[in-house]
Formats: sequence, C-alpha cells, structure tokens
Amino acid sequence: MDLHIDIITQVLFWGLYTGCIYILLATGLNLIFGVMKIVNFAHGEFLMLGTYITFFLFVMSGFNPYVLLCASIPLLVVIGVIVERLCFRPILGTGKLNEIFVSIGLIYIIQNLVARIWTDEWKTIQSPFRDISVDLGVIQVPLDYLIIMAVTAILLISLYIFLHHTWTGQAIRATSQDRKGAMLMGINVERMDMVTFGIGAALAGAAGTLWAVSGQVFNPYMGSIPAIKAFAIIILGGLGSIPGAIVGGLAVGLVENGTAFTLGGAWKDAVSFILLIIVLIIRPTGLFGEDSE
Amino acid sequence: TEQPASESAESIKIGVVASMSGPASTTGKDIWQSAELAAQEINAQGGVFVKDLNKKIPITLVQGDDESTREGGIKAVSKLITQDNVDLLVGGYSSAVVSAHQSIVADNKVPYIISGGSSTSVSHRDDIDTSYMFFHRPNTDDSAKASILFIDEMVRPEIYKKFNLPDDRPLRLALIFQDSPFGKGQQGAVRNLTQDLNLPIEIVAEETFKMGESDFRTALTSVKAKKPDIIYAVTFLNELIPLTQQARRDVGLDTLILSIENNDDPDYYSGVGALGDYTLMESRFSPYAIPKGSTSERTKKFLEDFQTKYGGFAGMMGAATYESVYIAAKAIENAGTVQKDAVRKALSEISMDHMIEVMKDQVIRFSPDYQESSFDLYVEQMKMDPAVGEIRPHIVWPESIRETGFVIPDWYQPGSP
Amino acid sequence: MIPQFLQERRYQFAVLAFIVAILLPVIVGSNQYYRTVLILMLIFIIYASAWNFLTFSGQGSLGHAAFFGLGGYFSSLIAINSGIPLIIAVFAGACVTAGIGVLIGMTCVRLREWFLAMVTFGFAVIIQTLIVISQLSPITGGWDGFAVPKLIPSSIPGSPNLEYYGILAIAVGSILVFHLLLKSKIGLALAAIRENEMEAKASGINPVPFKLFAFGISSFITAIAGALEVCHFGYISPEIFGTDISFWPIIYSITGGLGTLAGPIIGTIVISLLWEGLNALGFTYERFIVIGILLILTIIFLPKGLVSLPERLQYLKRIKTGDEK
Amino acid sequence: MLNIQNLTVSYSHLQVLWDVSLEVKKGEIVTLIGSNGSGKTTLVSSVMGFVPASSGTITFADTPITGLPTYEIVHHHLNLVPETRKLFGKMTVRENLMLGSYMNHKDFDIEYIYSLFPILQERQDQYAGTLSGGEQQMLAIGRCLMSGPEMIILDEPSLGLSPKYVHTVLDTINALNKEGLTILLVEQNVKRALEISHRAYIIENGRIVLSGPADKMLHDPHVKEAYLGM
Amino acid sequence: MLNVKCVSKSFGGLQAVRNVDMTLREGEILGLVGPNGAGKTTLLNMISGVCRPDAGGIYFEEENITRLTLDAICKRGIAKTFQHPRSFPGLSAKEGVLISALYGNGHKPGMKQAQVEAIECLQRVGFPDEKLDCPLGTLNTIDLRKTQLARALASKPKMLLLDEIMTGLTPSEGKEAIKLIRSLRDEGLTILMIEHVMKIIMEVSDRVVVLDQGEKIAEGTPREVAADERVIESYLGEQYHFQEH
Ligand SMILES: Nc1ncnc2c1ncn2[C@@H]1O[C@H](COP(=O)(O)OP(=O)(O)OP(=O)(O)O)[C@@H](O)[C@H]1O
Ligand SMILES: Nc1ncnc2c1ncn2[C@@H]1O[C@H](COP(=O)(O)OP(=O)(O)OP(=O)(O)O)[C@@H](O)[C@H]1O
Ligand SMILES: [Mg+2]
Ligand SMILES: [Mg+2]
Repeated sequence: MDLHIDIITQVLFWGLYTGCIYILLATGLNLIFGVMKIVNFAHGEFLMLGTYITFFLFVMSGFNPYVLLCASIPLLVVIGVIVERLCFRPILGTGKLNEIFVSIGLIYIIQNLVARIWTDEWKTIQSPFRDISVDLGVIQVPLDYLIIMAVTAILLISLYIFLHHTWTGQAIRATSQDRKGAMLMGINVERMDMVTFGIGAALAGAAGTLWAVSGQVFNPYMGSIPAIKAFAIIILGGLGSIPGAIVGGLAVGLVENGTAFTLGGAWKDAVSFILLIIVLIIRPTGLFGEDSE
Repeated sequence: TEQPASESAESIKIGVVASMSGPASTTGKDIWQSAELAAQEINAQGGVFVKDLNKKIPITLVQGDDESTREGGIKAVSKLITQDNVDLLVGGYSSAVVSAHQSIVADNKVPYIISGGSSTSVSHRDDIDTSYMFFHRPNTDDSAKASILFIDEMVRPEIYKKFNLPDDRPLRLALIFQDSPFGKGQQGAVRNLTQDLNLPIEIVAEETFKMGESDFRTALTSVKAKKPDIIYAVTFLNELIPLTQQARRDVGLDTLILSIENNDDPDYYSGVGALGDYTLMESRFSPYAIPKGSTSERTKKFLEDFQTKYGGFAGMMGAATYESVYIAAKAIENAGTVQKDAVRKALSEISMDHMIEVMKDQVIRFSPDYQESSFDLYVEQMKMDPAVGEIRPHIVWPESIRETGFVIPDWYQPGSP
Repeated sequence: MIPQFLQERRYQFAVLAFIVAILLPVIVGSNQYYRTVLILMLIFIIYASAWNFLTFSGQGSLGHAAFFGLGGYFSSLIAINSGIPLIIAVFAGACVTAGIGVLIGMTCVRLREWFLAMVTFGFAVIIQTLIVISQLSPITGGWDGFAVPKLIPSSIPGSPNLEYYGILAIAVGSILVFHLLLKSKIGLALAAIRENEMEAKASGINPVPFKLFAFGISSFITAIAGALEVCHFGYISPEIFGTDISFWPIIYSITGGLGTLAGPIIGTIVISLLWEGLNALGFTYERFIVIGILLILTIIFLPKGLVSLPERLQYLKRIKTGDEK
Repeated sequence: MLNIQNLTVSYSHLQVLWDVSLEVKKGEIVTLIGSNGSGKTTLVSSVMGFVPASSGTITFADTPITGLPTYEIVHHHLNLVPETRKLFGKMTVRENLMLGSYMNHKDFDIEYIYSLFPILQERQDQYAGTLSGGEQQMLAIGRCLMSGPEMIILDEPSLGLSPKYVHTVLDTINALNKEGLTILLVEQNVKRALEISHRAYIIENGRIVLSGPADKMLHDPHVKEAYLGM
Repeated sequence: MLNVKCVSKSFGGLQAVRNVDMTLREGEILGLVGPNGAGKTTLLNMISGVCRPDAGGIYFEEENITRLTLDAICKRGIAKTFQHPRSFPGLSAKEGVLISALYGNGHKPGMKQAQVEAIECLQRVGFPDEKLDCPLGTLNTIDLRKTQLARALASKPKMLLLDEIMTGLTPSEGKEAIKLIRSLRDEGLTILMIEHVMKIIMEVSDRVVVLDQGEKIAEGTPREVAADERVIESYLGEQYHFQEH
C-alpha cells in the first residue's frame, strides 16, 4: 500500500479532532483533581448530559447547536455543583480511593436516570453547517471540525485567562497548590471546590455539545469510555497538570487514530492503555507529574 | 410484569427472554412488545387448541430480563424454567448471552425458539443437546450470502457496464465490521463465500471497530486509501448512522455502502439524513419496504397494530419474535399437548405458511441438521423521498420481488485500479 | 465440649452461615433459579473476597475481570486440550493466571492509588483485545468463544447438588485460606505495608515480594472463580472481561465492608438478593439507580460497610441515650 | 484581643489539648513555649479553625470565632503564618503576595512588604517553591501581612532558619509589633523569643503549666532547665 | 563499624548534605547535632536506606550498603526510628513491634516466641502495659516514640539510629531514657542519635558530630565540640556556654 500525504494528513486531522474532546474532558478532570485531590470517574456522565441537553434544546428550539454551548455550559455547572455537594464533599479527605467508588455509584445513577427519563435509544443531531467543507490544501475537511477545534482552543485560552488573571482563578490555583494556605488567604476553599467542579463539568458539557454537533451518536452509556480515556490521559500526563492533560489528550488522540489506521480499530482502546503503561513504567508519576513525597 | 401463576393447564406459559435492561434494552423492548402483540392476537381468538384438554387455552407470557449480560441471562432463563414453569421459551438476542444459558435449557429440555444468536457458533454447537433449540433467524452465513450474491449479481455488472471496466478485473470490496461475534461472523462468512463460490470479488480492506464506536473517520480514511468499489458495513444501527455520514461527508468516500439487516429501522431513515441517499441494505423485515406477495397484508397489519399499541415501529427482532410466538402456538396445537418432548417433536416437523417475513418456499420450517429456519433475504436501496424529507427503502434485489431498479448515483466513483 | 474458638461471636456466625449454606439446597429443592442465584452468589463471594484480599496489601484494582476471564480461558483451554480432569484444570489455569497476575503486579508495585487503579483497568482492556485478535482466535475462539465442559457433567445423578457443594467447598476453602493467611505473619506483613510502607521497610519487610504475593494469591483465587463461572455457563466468550465484571466485586466489597473477611460475603449476599428482589418487582433501570445510591450512602455514612452496621447502630444508640442523661 | 477559654481539642480519639486558656491583649507579643508535640501547633490550628475544638470558646476582638471556617476568621483580621509556611510553590512571589490581599482585592501594601523584606522584591518573579528557607519564611510573613491583619500568629517562624535569618525574622517581628501589630509567637528559640515578648505561656503535654511576664520566665528555674537547657 | 564516606544529597536545588565523612566505632554512642534543617535526618536516612546519597559511600561492617534499601539494611542489623513517627495507624502497639520481631534482623522466631519478644521490648522501653492493644493511631507522641524504640529493639539490631526520640520528654522521663540508652550500649549496641537537647547529648555521647547547612563543621568529644567557635556561632549561639556539672 502506498501512503499518500493526504491520507496521513487526514488521519492526523482526525487524531487532532479526537484529541480535542479528550482534552476538554481531561482538563476538567485534572482541574478538579488539582483542587480537590479526587478523580471523578463519572466525568463521562457530564459529557453524556451535555449531549442530551444539546439534543433536547436543539429539538425544542431549533437553534444553531453551537449556540447551545451557552446553555449546556451553565446547566452543567449547576449539575456539577449539585453532584459535588451531595456526593463528593462528604468524602473529601477520607482517602482510600473512596471517590472512585462513589463515582461508580454515580455512573450507575446518572446513566440509568437518563435512560429512565429519555430511554436508552441512540440519538443524533445534524449540524447546520454539515454541507460546508473547507479546502485546507492537502485535505478537504468539513467546517464543523474546524469550528470544534477553534471552540476547544477558545475554551482553553479562556480557562487560562480565567485561572491567571482573575481573582477567582488565582484562588483556584492557590487552592490546588495548598489548601490550607488558601484558607489562610481568606479563600473559601469549599466554594472553590464547587466552582472548580462546576467548571470541570462545564468543560465536559461543552465537549458533549461538540460531540453531538459533529454528528456522533450518543446514548446514556456513551460517556464511560471517553471518561476512562480521560482518566488514563491525566494519569499519563500527570495528575493535576493542565499542560499534561493537553499533551496527553493530543497524544492519545493521535496514537489512537494512528493505531486504528495501522493495526485496526479493535486496538483503539487497548493502545491508549499500552501507552499509559509504558509511560508509567518509565515515569511512575506521569509525563508532567511531580514526584510526590 | 410477571403475571400471576395460573394453573398450568389453564394457560400456555411462554417465557420471553429479552434484554429489558442494559445496552441491548432497545431491542429487548421490541422483542417483548412484539411477543405481547402476538399473544394478544392469539388469545383474542380464544387461545390455542390443545387436543389433550379438548379446548382452547390462552397464552400467558412471562418476561425474563437477561440484563444484556451472561449472568443475567442464566438467572432469567432458570427462573423462567423452574420458577415460572414455562412450557416454552422464545426470544434471546446477543450470541454471548444466549451461549451462556443454552446449557441450562438443554439440561431442562425446554423447547426454545431463538430469534437472536445469529452466530453459527451458537446454533451449530455439538457439546450440548441442542435438540430443543430452534433458530428462527438467518445465521451469519445466510445474510452474508445474500449480500455477496447481490454484489456479484447486480452491483458488479451495473458498475462494470457504466464505467467500462474490464471483465477480468475483480470487484473491490471493502469490509468494515464490528469487533464482536456478530461482525467477525460476517467477516468470516464473506471471506469463505467468495472463495467457495469462486466469485470475482477481491476483499481490499478489512477494518474493525469497537462495539458502540461512533468515530469511524480513521477506519474510513484507511478504507478510502484502498479505493474500493463498494463497502460492506457490518454494524449496529447506532454505528451505521455515523459511519454513513462520516464516510460520505467527512472522508468523502464517493462509493456505495451496503449494510446489514438489523439496521433496517426507522431511526436509520430519520437519523442518517440525506447522506443515506443510495445506500444499500440487506434485509428481511423493513418498516417501509414491504415485499409484494403473500406476506404483505399481514406485515402491514402487524406494523399498524404495533404502531397503535406501542406508538412506534416494530423492528426485525420483534418481527421474528412475533412469528416465534405463532410458531410456538402452532407447534402446541400440532402436538395436541404442552408436553415438552411432544412440542419439540412438533417443532422439528413444523411446516407452516410464512407470516410477516418472507421465508424460503414460503413456509416456516426448521432444517433437520441445526434446526434453523430459512429466510428469503432481499436488498433495498435508499432513495430520498421529497414528500417526507427522508430516505425510503426500495427493494432492488432479488429479481422476484424487486420494486425498482438498482441505481448508481451520479457522484459514484469506482475504485481503482 | 465446645472448641475454644467457637466461643467467639464471629466464629459462631461463620459456623452458622456455613451450616445454612449446607442446608440451602435441601430447602431450595429442585428450583433451578434459586440454585443458579446461589451458585453465582458463591462464585462472586469467592471473587469479591479475592479482590478484597488485594486491598489488604494496600493495592486496589479496577480491572480484576482480567484475572476472572483469564482463569476461565486458561482452565477451560487446559481441560479441553489436555484432557486432564476439569477440577485439576481449574487449579492449573488458576496457577497460570496467578503467574500473569504476578507479572502485572510487577508493573504495579511502584505505582500507587490512581495510577495503580488505571493500570489494572488498562490490563483488563488489553487482555480482552489480545484474546480476540485474529492471531489467537484459533485457540481462544475469538469473539465467538467456545463451549466449556460442565464442572459436574449433567449425566451424573445429583449433579446440581454436587456442583453446588463443590463450589461451596471451594468458597469455604478460599475464605479459610484468606483467614489463615491474614492471621499468619504474612498477613501481618501485608497489614504493615498497607498501613505505612516506610515503617514496614524499617521493620525489615521488603514490600515487593509481599505485594506480588498478594497479587498472585488474589489473581489465583479470582481465576478459580472465573473458571467456575464459565464451567457453570458451559460457555466462555470475551464478554467475561467486561467492565461490569471488574466493578461488581468492588461494589460487593465496599457495601459489605472493605478490608474485612466478612465484608465481601455479606455485601455479595445483600446486593445479590436486593438485585433479584428488585428484578422480581419488575424494576430495570431503577435497579442500578438503587445500587448506585446504596453504594454512595454506604461510603458516606457507613465507611466500614454493612458489617459495621450493628456497631454503628449501637454507637448511635449510645449517643442518643447519652444525650438524654 | 484574642481570648481562649478552656479549650479542649482531640484528633479522633487522641486528646491533645486539655482546658487551655490563653489571652493576648492588644499590642502585645505573647510567646507560647513548649517542647515537640506538646500541642502548640494544635492550639493555633484550633484558633484558626483548622481543627475543631471539642469544648471551650475562642473570641477575637470580642467576636466569638469558635467553629467558624478559616476564611471567615481571616476576614476578622486575625491571621496565621503556619509552621509549614503553606506557600503556593508554583506561583511567583508576587502572585503569592497578591493572593495575600485576596480578601480586600487590591494590592495596596505590596510596596510596604518589599520595604520590609527587600529581598522579596529582587525575587518577585521567581516561583515561591524555589526560594531558600529563610526567604520562604519572609514571604510567608509578607503574604500574611498583605491581608491587613490586626493580629498575627506565627508558628515557629525560626524553624529551619540559619541563625542569621533567625535574627532578621525575629527583629522584623519585633518591629511590626512596635508598629501596633498584636502577635502570638510560637517559638522553640526560647531565649530570643522571650527577650522580645511581653508575656509567655508554657505548654506541656497539652496543658498550660506556667504563664507570666517574659522577663520573669527567663529566670524561672523550670524554664531554665527544660527549655533553656541550663 | 560504620563508615560514611563523603556523602552528598540534594533535593531539587537544595543541598541538604554536602561531603560528610563520619565513622562509628563499635559500642560507642555518637551524638549528631546541628540547627534545624542542617541535614541530620537526611544523613540518617541515607545510612538507613530511606534515600540514596547522590555521591559518596556508606559501609557497614566492611560491606558497602550505599545502594541497599531500608529493609535490606534492617536485615543487616541497623534499626532506626523516625523523627515524625506515623507508624501503622490501624495496628495495635503490640502488633507493630511484633512485625519487627518477626521480620527484623536475620533470626526467624515463631509467632509465639516473637510475641513474647515484642512485649519484652515494649516493657523495656517503659511502654504502659494497658495500652498494648491500643491502635497506634491513637497513641500520643511520647508513647509512639516508645513503640518506635521498641520496634527498633525488636529487630535485634547491632546498631541503632535514633532521630530525636527524647524530644518532649519531661526531665525525669529523660533521665530514664538516658539510663536505657546507656544500658543498651552496655549490651554492645552501637548508637547514633540525633538530639537537640544539649544536656542529653553532653551526658550520653562518647563523641559528637555537628552539622550545619549540610556540612560537618565539628567533631570530637562533647567538651571539645562545645568549645568550638563555629559550633557556638551557628548552633549554640554566642550566649551559650557549656556548663560543668
Ligand atoms: N492530624 C493529627 N492527627 C492525629 N494526631 C495529631 C495530628 N496532628 C498532631 N497530632 C498529635 O498531637 C500532638 C500535638 O501535636 P502538635 O503538632 O500540636 O505539637 P507541637 O507542639 O506543635 O509540636 P512541634 O514543636 O513539633 O511543632 C502530637 O502528639 C501529635 O502527634
Ligand atoms: N524529601 C525532601 N524533599 C525536599 N527537601 C527535603 C526533603 N527532606 C529534607 N529536605 C530538606 O533538606 C534539608 C535538611 O533536612 P533534614 O530533615 O535532614 O534536617 P534536620 O537536620 O533533620 O532538621 P531538624 O532538626 O529540623 O529535624 C531541609 O532544608 C529540608 O527542607
Ligand atoms: Mg508545631
Ligand atoms: Mg530531623
């Protein structure tokens, strides 16, 4: 088989696109980990809720689904805050991976609640720009993917600005670096937990909207695999490190699509974990992780 | 939804093995509702005449939720058999789930009309006594054969004619299939059949994807690189919609996509949108394309009744289960008793008119070797229907029941070289 | 004369539970449903206990289905291809699995908490992928899987009872093994490593072999449970590596009580019964919702699981009466 | 200004403080002395709301602050320089100081801090985690001052400092007090601490065993033997 | 018996220990002193195998133990206590010491025998009998330190590394402890101890080594060291003068 540059570019492009969804999930997950030192295994459920919210608002209002980011993001903030208060705050600091066990419970609850309310049939929506393609020279890509990448970039940049140039953002960073120190600054750390969890959920919700807009199907169980991958990504990139989440997300997105291209799609899930294990054998704390203790 | 246990003599108890929860629950509901519909129709006629009792007795259905898991399946089936004392079982979907509870059925010798488990590894088992199991579905070989024959008999000549391709050029077929018993089964069958039948078909790509996948872009890009004449996609419905869209729109594959019977669902027609125009589908039961002939009236009625009762379309699994309940009733009537060995015997000898799916020779009967029924499968092509704004299927193959001719769309590009 | 150890409350319970377990088939009679539920319960008691044993060494796994499934595959492949008696094949398969468990453990000894959790999860996915790849499918049957002989062939009279008692014996045996191990100096070393690895080292314990040992034993017993399950089903397919199979022992152990021998047993029994009860009431999705809520409530309000419920109630009662004073 | 009455504190089952009463008047430096593990850090943690009190009351400027969350206590203008400093290691010196004024949302006093500790200005764009121990201690104090407190508690500010820094830090503390800041000082460097403070308390095994004016303490035989090693 | 040759250790940019040489002779008590953060604990950690030196070597009974891990070194007969004991929070005091009796230096007693040894060790360090079954997590620092010492003794070591085990003791308890340490030395144990309280160091040590900012600044008998200019300047302070008893 002769490999053409356009084919390779296209595979890379899909890797980039997959990476975008992963990055949004993993960044949120890592943000939450940084501040609360917990990993929310049920993060994929926020992604799923994001797709459903987009779907229903789209069906009801007929708005451009990209506009619905304005709805899915705030709604997910609210849901995130509720989940944080009810499920994670009570176990904060009890250690022993309790949050993973709580998350398993949450996964069951959210998935089946959604299935109960909206059935578990697969759903899909169409982007209004679905017929527009852009010529990038080597390859031709639908406009939607470019928008998705742009939205991801905008969200990440906004997040960066928020974290570095606002008081609340500074407070969140402070809380993630030293919780007690932050308390002594007069920072209400529990509120920061809430805000962070909300932002994390919102990023997942935004990923959900983008997921739906790109024409991917979804059902109540769709979140589990992306969430596991996102978990693998933050472990790979280093717990608590946002650059780690971005690099890890891109790496997994590219490696996954590269593998699907060469070895076949059956290896798609396994290869992210092989990558993870290799990285951990070399660096037990992940690419950007700090040596703890 | 378990009905109160009545005297066994006063009703025929049929256990319905269906995934009422878990990932396969959409199909599970279809199975259960269609079975319910059949039982109601039969009971409205007074039930099934049983010679032993010399009267008609009604059918009671008992639901067994296999939870879409092997553990759930074995619990559900053993419950149906020993707790609910069913006379007969129908249903069953995922091959993995069915294979895990087959042995308990074998041990207890309860007749089981299985409408799922399309893998031959389920129906051709020899380690257990499968004499009580009857398979009312085409197996993977059957559906693969229909697809391959269609490609060879219809697609090939049309394309070659239109594009003036040399006759000695083998047709370039790309396979893209689910990494599961279902997908692998089809892959194997397609490979074997092209070889056995010595067809001029070359399999140029074999791409797999994980069950539940929604991102096929890379797999399709890889397919595109192999330049096929046609793609055979072995998917579930939730996979076919994004696959078709991504193939046509994202990857720009200007080729035909042939998919497989379990995708023949109204959700496909509404979900795939205009990008599904001209796609092909091997099928045996469709919500919109009703083959002309002796089944068409009943099919229409079934679809209408189902729609009135449950608001929605019955699917392929539902149709087969609906028929299974009728087959069960007929077998009991023939046996004149609900005794299990007699019913088994009656089932193995059954020969009844086909009902809502077109059967080979227009009769439902089970083959003597593996007790599988034979379907007449057909292929539909999707055309945009401006009136509804959605694509609609039209039967294009086989010759005997075709509605319209097979069309090669303008944008179609044959593969090379 | 009553033996010394029987004077302790928990041993009395254990013996009582054992007697009930022996009598159950008599009570249940020929009802195959109850029997199936009981057998699956026993298998999952073995499995959950094995998962729980790993936590005694301070390691947690999110991918124990890897061992459960490998146990099933190795045992049945050995039985089918070598012709040795099934029950021996089960143990042989478990030994091979334990070997793989130790290998996996070797990549894990340096890792902690989330890292370990994710790597174990990853191994389950990788192993499933390997099982179904076409190169191995002539042996493993690929996605189709293959038929497995029954533990006790149905031709033998009384086979259902024999199967039940066989599995019961293995369950009791493995719990006894865990009990004895935990009481021995090995158990003490595992506890030390779990509580404080540095201090354990300062006491002369090299944590690595102990951690690997825990991985080995845990995967050994898990493999036996997996083999028993596929023998009971009479069929094996790669679905055995599913995430749900990895999660159930966790749910059972946590609800019952993490880090206690009785925890996984009680958790498995309570959750299974609850599950079947909800099933009988016709609930589908709600079952998962109930289990999820129960899990979260247990972690928040009863961190030591259901086994600590009597203690906890007494404590609450004491507080209440204390207030009244 | 700060008034602690009969404070009792336990960590789950382990009781650490028994009936501790302590008072700091406005404008004073009060030193709390005790050996390792005697409960000094526990006492100040409890005042700051990190560790809940089992019984007893704490009032600050006539407001009861028992059981309030830390950030509210800080909003009452009582602040702590903790034993472990609790700096934000991956933020610059400047960002650390800015966060100090999180409550007032303005960086009014940053020049004042730089005038107190000129070295911090030199290091203002360096990550706090890369500072030397002494610089970190100064940053911790500076950050604490940024919140505009009326009283600060310093938990072992000389811990881990070379003698040179010990002097600087203790001199600064003395100077701050002269400017009107009320200070509760926890120190193991007993001699120096007693020299700059007005009064002192001695805590042993969770109980206050001795209290009085600092100069008297310096000559107390028990203090001499146990804490001055004489 | 123990030779520390030119070891260095840094954490990130911080040089915690710099080119330190030190020798311990059999049967002696060596005191290690220095201001906070001088690198005393770090040095002890390198000897006991908690962390590895970046450079230099450590030899115990002629064997190079530089690269050995904590447990391997324990098995060779060096036992240590931790400055900030956390121990096994969930295990009882008895169990904590029992573990060391079972797995410590070489000999392999049976469970029963080890239990007897563990209780002996605990009694020897004056651990209150009634707390034998208390979870270690509920003990106070002083009792924890005692279990640390008992744990160290239970491993039947040839050499003890003690990191501030006497801080927080009242003067009378301190006297008991000094007696205990002396008796241990008389039994042939070699002891390296870190202590801040000068009085104790002066009383029990045969020799003293002083560290400051990672460097050894003085070595000698307690008297010599106390009179050393640099020691007075950086550790004892100008005001401090060693007093004769
Ligand atoms: N989080 C905790 N959980 C349990 N016990 C604790 C905790 N923190 C401290 N302790 C215990 O409480 C007691 C008092 O500790 P505290 O830190 O208050 O002492 P301190 O006087 O500040 O000592 P130092 O001079 O070492 O700072 C000690 O016995 C210590 O072991
Ligand atoms: N794991 C570590 N990571 C980074 N720095 C460390 C680490 N351990 C010790 N240090 C630093 O090394 C230096 C020496 O510390 P060490 O604990 O050896 O001092 P010490 O002499 O024992 O002091 P103390 O009398 O307070 O116990 C200190 O500056 C400390 O902050
Ligand atoms: Mg302190
Ligand atoms: Mg130290």
